Amino acid sequence: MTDSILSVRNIRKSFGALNASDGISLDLRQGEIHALIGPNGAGKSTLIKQIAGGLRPDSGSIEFLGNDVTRLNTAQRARRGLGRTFQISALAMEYTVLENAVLGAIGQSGKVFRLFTPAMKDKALLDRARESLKRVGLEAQENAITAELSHGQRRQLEVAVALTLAPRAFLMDEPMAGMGAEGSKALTEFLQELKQEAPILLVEHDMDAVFACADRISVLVYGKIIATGTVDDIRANPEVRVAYLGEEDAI
Amino acid sequence: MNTLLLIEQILNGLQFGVMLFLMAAGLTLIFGVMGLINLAHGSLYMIGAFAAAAVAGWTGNFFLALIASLVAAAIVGALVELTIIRRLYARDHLEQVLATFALILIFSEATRWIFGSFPLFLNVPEVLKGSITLPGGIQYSLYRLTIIGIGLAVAVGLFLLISKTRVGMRIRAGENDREMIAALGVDISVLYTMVFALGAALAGLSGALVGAIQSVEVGMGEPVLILAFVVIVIGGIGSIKGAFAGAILVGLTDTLGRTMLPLVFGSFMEASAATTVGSALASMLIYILMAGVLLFKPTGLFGAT
Amino acid sequence: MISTKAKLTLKALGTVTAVALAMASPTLADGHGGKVKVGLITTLTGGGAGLGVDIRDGFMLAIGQSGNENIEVVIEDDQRKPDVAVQLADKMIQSEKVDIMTGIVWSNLAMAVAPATTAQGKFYISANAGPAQLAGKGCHENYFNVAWQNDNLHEAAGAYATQAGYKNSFILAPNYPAGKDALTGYKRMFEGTPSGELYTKLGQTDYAAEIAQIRASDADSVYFFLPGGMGISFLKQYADSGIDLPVVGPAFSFDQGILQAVGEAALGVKNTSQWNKDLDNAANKAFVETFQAEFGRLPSLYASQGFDTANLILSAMAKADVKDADAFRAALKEADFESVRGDFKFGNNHHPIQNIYVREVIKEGDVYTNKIISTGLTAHQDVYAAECKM
Amino acid sequence: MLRERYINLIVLALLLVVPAHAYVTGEPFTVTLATRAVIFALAGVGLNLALGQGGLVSFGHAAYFGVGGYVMGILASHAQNYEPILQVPFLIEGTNAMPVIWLVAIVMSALLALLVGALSLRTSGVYFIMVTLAFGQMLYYFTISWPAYGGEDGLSIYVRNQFPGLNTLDPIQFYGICFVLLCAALFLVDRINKSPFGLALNGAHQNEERVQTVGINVYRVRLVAFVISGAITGLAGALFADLNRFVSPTMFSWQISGEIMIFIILGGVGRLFGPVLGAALYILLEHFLGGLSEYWFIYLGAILLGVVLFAKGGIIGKLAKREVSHDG
Repeated sequence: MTDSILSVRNIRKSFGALNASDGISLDLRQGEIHALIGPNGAGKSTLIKQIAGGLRPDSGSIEFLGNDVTRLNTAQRARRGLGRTFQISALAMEYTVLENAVLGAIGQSGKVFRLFTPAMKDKALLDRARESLKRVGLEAQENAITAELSHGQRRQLEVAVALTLAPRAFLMDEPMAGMGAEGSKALTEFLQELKQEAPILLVEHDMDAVFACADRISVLVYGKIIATGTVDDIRANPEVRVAYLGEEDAI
Repeated sequence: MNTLLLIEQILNGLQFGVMLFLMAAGLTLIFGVMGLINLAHGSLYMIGAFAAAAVAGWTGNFFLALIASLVAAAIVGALVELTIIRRLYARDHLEQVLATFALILIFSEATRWIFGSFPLFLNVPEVLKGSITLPGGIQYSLYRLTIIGIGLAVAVGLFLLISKTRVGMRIRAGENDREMIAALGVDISVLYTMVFALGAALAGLSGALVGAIQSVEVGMGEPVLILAFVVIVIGGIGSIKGAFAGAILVGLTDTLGRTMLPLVFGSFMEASAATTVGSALASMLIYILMAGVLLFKPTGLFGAT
Repeated sequence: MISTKAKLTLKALGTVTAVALAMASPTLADGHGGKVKVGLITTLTGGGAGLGVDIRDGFMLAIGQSGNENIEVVIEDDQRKPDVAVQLADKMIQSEKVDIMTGIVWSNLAMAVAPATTAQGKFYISANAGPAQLAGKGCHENYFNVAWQNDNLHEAAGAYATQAGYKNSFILAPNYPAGKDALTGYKRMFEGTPSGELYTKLGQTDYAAEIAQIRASDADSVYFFLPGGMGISFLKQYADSGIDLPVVGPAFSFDQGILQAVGEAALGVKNTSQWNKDLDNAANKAFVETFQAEFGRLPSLYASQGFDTANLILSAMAKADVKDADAFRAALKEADFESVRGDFKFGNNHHPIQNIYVREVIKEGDVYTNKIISTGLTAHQDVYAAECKM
Repeated sequence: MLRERYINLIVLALLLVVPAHAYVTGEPFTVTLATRAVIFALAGVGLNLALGQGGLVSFGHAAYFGVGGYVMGILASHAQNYEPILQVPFLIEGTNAMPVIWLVAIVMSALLALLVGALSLRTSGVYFIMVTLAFGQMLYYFTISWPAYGGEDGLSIYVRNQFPGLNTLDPIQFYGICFVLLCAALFLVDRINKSPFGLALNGAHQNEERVQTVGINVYRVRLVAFVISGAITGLAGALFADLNRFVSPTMFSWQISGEIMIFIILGGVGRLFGPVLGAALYILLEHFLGGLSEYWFIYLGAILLGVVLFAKGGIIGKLAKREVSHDG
């Protein structure tokens, strides 16, 4: 698997009797959008946390760009190029849009221990932040307070902050959640463009969006991946239909 | 140190721990349910002791005094909750610390204003005076044994209240999800007032019990308050079980520490230096214990992670 | 004219000045009509306020009785915090321009204030604390102590224990300098060998562990120095423990203000003091009577010290102008006033040479109080006086 | 934001004019009071970096205040008695030169903050509050029972330490020193707040996960902030000891930690000048309420309660109206 950017190998994580991750393996290849789907309680967020570095697996390993990163923390993985967006917007709400983007640029630049130079006058940081904002189309809102942004704009800002890090892979947790049909469509197009730059591991609830944009899909049920394949493979997979789509239909 | 003395010291540690538990239980309950850090908990302890001393002086009856301490502390607690504390639930810890710090100033000086600057008298009742002989020939104070008994009874009572009753169920629900319990139709503000008054009553009771063998004076609550915080932090904030374990641990560590450490140092040092070093270390011991526990379990022994 | 910046004393003053002049005292007529401004810093809020209130009331009683209009007293509350005391002392000296400072209860606060005061050429007349440093090498010509050197009462207790035939006392005190001085003072005069020596945590309120050690020891008596609430706690718990070894202590834990809170646990305990309300002299009788009439409570040791301090200052005012520091100092040194303790004089280090009595706690009607049973030390001077080059 | 700037300028101007006026009109005690306020303000500026910017509610900053004080006390008492502090393995002499004392105070309190911070920052929320309190209490009991430097009696220094070219015993000159140091600290903290570091520190206060995921080690950022914060408060402690010419264990008491927090809350959490205004106000209250009644703590308590309940964001928050980004 030479073109695999991120691979998860047989990781296990249990909380008491609950096996939240029960031997999960999965990989993210160059240039793809790989979607992870599964019913509520399937263990998606536990898996994402382990990939991002917020939670350490009981066993198994995670490789990123050919290196074992299992023992690294969130910040270390981020510095190696793992960009992340959150299910519920994780932004500094009292900061302006630009300040949030600059925060990303600071992380990328390694200038965090500069104590005496004003961050908002550092041209390199500002350029990098503005470039990312421009790419997601938020350049006009750079002086807005983040808490005052619309839901969709916050999603865009999340992506922009991740972009400042020039990531080698993206980990996106339900980026479509709460966005209107228009917004979802625009974002889908944007992701298609973005994946050329770095592959995206996408956790998403919105089935239409997933089927519209994913190159491959993995289905997680009760801590296990029950199937991985192209959109058509997954649609046709009987196990998935019973375990997941069946449920969806019933609802 | 012989075995009998050691056992007696362990009993002393238990008694100290049980007393701390009465304070810590209310503190941890209030934190667990309402998310409030209440520095004024020590003032409620003081109010209990003063109420008991006043009633005992007036009626001469210690048991009436105990009831008075419960009632007075509960009433003051409920009043403070209704007028001030409930405005603090939504605030951050910093503001809670400050506001309740202000309450300490008010309560302390108001108490001094009412009762004067001199300590009050409160004594052990006749029936509980003196000591009894335990199996093995240990002489132990009957009153201290009674405190151990009352403390354990309160611990069991609290445990049953929380695990078995409807009110307890609501308290547990309140800890987990405030909105949910509100949605269930439980009047959350009444529940909060009740929990706060319960915590206050326990602090008041503990003040009265301890007041009989200590000094009933303004400012008596703060040293105990700090110890009670140490207890709940060691045990895990919000956990009654943790408060109990923490209280016993702190009680034993402190009591045994201050008797054993000078002896330990004395075995390899000159006597007066050993006393100095041993006593100095003993006075720091529970804080060292707390820092140690938090290093290995950052949310305390029984805290949620 | 007695005026205070702190309005808090006005109520007390109003009544004090109404008291008849019960005693002969120096007055304006004596001719040395220089005005004197006294700064009285003491503890009026918080846990230790009782002591400060007594010093203040005793002091102001004497001033009121004197009717002397040339003395002005400024009263401030130190909250028992050394840094506050230092600030107030600065204020008294810099902006009130007082001539004399007094009133501090606690040794650690006195150590913070007294040397700085005397260094600035003002008088400091201690109405309570008497740390060893200020009695020995650190003595100063402008520092006077009307109460005692800190070790005195402990020494007397040691002497009493020896007289009473105790051979091996168990001794304990808090782990801080005054505690160590106390036990050192006791051992200095105690001819037996302590069977155990314990330092407890300052502010400790539970003494079960210590009492257990006392029980397990072979001691024939117990000596303790645990000021304030600590002493109350210890005595109650000790009484409850059923141990019947005799207890000896300094007056602090058996004084009028505190005794009612200890109750019967203190009955029969021997304690040492340089004063008691039953001391047979005219000044004392008048003091006890007027204090009780004025404040509705029996005077304490601290009140007597405050009272003596004020009278000492008044006596010096009658002889010299405070602006003439040498003359005023000499007048203070003479201690020409009617002390409620009877005979009173200063040693070379400006600390008292006085009798220290042994008292026993008794019950008079409903009130616990003390009676003198013997004299522990006669015309006693502290040991540090020798180190003082004055 | 403009209005906050005006408030800051007014506070600064008052801190210059009031003592100068008092000095000219011969009221040295007002100068002393102002010095006390400025020193407390400095301690508050230190804590505010951790508490206001970083959201690290330290209930144990008295530890650094006390260490600064004891550095002054120990160095000066050895200089006063001509006894070296250490002879083996190498000679360390006491000193009464303020700049040296300040430097040592800063270094020692920074080292202590490094140790305490490294351990305490593993916890968060109430646990952090309480574990910092515990470290403060440890030092408090240690200094009380440690006989070498006076125990509870503390240490008296009879002459104020010296600063080259100035007469430090003159209240106004000593005030000047403290005022300049306060301004320097304010400038420093302002720079830090605006730096990439400050942005990350405050960002982590708002959303820790966000800062982690841009590759910044939040623990390390907080630790550095905590150390700087402790060092500034330590410097204030050294000045405070010099103001009183006295140190004692009460500098370590939890009430001091509480008071430093009060300054910040009174003035405005996270506001650059919050602790300055808060400390000045507190000293004024103490001064005037103290003369009002024997029970003046009741009034003080009521005022504090009022500020917490009704003036969210402190006095500056009330006056400047618009919420700045840092208070939460």
